[in-house]
Amino acid sequence: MRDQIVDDLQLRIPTVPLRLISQGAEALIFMTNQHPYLPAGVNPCDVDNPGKYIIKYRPPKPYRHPKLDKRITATRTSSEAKLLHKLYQLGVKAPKLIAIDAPNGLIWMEFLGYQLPDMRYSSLKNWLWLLERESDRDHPVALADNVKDCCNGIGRSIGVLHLHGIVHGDLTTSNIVLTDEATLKPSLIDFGLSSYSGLPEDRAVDLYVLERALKSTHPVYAEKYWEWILDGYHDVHEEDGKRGRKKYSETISRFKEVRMRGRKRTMIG
Amino acid sequence: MVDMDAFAKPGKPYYLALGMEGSANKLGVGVIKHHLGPLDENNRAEILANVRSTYNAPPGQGFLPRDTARHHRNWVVRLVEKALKDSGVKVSDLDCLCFTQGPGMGAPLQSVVVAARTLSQLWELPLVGVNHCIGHIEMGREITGARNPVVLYVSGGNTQVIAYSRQRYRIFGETLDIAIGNCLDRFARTLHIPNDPSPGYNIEQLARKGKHLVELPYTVKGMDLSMSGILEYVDGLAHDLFSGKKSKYLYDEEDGERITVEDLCFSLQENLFSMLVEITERAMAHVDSNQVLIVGGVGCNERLQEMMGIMAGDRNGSIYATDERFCIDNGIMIAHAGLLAYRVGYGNELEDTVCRQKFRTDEVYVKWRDD
Amino acid sequence: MSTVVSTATSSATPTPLTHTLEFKIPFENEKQSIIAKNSLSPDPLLKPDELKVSFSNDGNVLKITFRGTSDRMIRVAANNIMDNLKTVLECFEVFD
Amino acid sequence: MTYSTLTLPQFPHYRIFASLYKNVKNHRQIRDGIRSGSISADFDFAFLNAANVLSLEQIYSALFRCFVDKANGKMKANTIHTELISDMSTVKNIMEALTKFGIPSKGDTVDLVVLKVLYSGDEDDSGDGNSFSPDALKKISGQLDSAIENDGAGGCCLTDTELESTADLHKIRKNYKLSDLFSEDRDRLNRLLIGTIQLKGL
Repeated sequence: MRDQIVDDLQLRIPTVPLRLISQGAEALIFMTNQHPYLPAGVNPCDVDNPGKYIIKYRPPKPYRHPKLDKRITATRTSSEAKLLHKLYQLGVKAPKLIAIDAPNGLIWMEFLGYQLPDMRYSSLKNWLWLLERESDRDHPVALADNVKDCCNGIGRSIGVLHLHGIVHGDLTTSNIVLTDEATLKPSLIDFGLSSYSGLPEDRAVDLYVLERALKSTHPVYAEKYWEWILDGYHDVHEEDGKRGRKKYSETISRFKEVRMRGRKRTMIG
Repeated sequence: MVDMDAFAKPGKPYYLALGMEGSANKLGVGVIKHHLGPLDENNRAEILANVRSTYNAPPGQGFLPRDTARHHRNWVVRLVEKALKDSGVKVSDLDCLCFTQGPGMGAPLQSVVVAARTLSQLWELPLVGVNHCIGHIEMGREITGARNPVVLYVSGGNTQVIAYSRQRYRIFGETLDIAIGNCLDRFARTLHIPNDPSPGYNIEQLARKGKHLVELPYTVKGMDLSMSGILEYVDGLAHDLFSGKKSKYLYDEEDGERITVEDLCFSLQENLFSMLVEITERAMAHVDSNQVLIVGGVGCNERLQEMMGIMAGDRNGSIYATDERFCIDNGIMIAHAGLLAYRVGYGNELEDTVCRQKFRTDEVYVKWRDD
Repeated sequence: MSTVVSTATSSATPTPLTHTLEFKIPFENEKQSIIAKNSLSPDPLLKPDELKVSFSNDGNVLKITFRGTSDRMIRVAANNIMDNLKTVLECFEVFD
Repeated sequence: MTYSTLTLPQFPHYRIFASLYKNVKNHRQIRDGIRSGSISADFDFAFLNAANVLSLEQIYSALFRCFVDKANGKMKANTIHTELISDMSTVKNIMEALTKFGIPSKGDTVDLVVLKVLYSGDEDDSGDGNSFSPDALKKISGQLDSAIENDGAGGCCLTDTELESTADLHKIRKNYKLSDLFSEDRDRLNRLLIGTIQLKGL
């Protein structure tokens, strides 16, 4: 069936070479070297990796009524695209929007990331795993300053999102990528479950989900990583002044509550 | 491997358990038989009796705890008698007596546990308190042969997406407000359609005749969902329809025909079930499973089964569902899950048999599975 | 079955559980009386500060004492026990 | 060369004639002619006020949007050229889009980007005979050169360098309603415009 979906999409955009890189419940993620509207030789401005683009495709769901299906696909696709643009406006590092075909559930965006020394993709997960393999008691490279800075940066990104009333909805170490080998600047990706929310509960759950993901995916150093992420999260709220400080304390006290409840989504990550 | 026979009676090649269920408006009693050794396709549980009595409130009303408890008290002893007779089992041959400890409505739960306590002392049998949701899940697995499915549990009081991991049935998604069955029941009340055989069944029949899809709110939040806003909205549409309003939204935007009650039932089902299938699929992707098991009263709905089947098919997987004997609350599932627990050493002292209205699925340590 | 209702009137008594009700329920034998006690007694009360119920066996007689802040409190609890008692008796009738 | 042809990888059957006419003097006449319908029917182009155009990428982005909407049956205007002008704009109302992003009414001289959508040979589903061929391009270019008065300079090739000289950042800020988001950084500004164009009406 998955092949059928890929074939259908390929038929819709026959001139675009597609490479499937992941499949979730709702969308398929493809990589392509073909920009949707710029001919070869014309590079888009201000993207990290010209010549590499991501296509996110929400295929039709045949189980639901076609009318409902169209409505859901179009609204989800356009709200995700809008969010990507909003993040660009806000200066939050995230994949830049290139194009959208809402009725057909397609978003083109910038590809972020690079290849790690072990040939894997530079998701935070893969990078930390690599460092954790190389760590030993005398040289815990997974706890080096560059990891600390990176975690701070992640915390700051999440903080900026929250300060602007946006929750990511699915924070895991796979949904955070390093965008640059030299600076290790992190970026959040996959905003498919993101939403606007002013509720401390939603922000707290956002944090909680990431903490769980860290603990299950990186059990040895999770505590340190999490401490550094929270530091960055705290700093960016602090810099926002009184409003930020208030928001921070609301979120954190709710976060502690959510942690106590600790009953849900225990397998995330 | 879990030793499923550490507590077997010497020389007896099988187990027998009687189960009693009364957490909502159905009272059920069942008798089940397990043979020694782990259950598998060559060693299936045997259903020896499965009897039920349903309390139906008058049209336009929901069942109240007090009335339901009275119904259960009136019938519980007679139903136990009937189940024993059907099964041909002698009381002295039973190994344990299982009862629903929760979750559910307090008064009905308590009305049944009193009978269970008395009988366990009379017959000198150990009591096993069973989580109602676990009962559904284990019975569903046994009947369908699904090994490790993502479970959608949909009933009058519950809406949960559950998957097994490390000795617990964990809740991945659930309703943030009302349960799906409750939502359908309450809409049936708005429409004043009969509660017999069940409000949900009657909505399903009406929905088959609907042809216009009316736009309703669609409220999925990750793996959770919310239904109270949808109910409020569709209730409002129904009231406007009955009061003869001529507003534009009461006419189909394509053919201009007036919306009917059937259309509302159809639209409500399509909308709610799409949400359920969506969160189930998300959980399946999350735990990397391609089996889905639907349990609970709403699981009988054929449209829901059909939609879930299409989704599972698209994931190269399969759907497992049971018929009304098992998806609607029953005593046999309590007997079955209770017996599994009994076989690995679970049992409740009398003072430990208090019912718990909010007994969560993930509180139970599932000792009888080792995967 | 015999019932004794007494209402304390002394305002000097510090206990707020001013109302009491006592059931004495005779069964066919002591075993039944004990079973009934064990079946009825585990369930906790909604407002333990305002109502206390105690069970005791004396031969084939089960004694249930209610002490509460009002006769209404006692009535609700007593009704509930009576309802459950019917189930217990029916079990004896059919299966003992 | 006085014009270029644009192609979009995903829509290979379209060829777009593109040219930039600077210092146009008779823009009012052309505008009025189109509005009153007194100009011949085959004078069918998308005229854009070059002041609002920052880059080729912006134009490509609007073309993509236009072709996607056409393929989905979601075009709002009657002709593809009007749709294209509307897709360059931020406004819903088509008349308003034409006023702000089409041929301006003010100014002694204006710079105009001229686009015409052609169809490669056998894919011509327009029914209006706008098939692509080298001859057709020459004919179109000649048609424009004779209709547009700019001291005989004619059209020039549409490039980012040329557009840099004709773009008016103040107009862009105003017409794209950027206010606080506005940036002097052309790359950033460009992405803001592209996002706006892609998300218009969603």
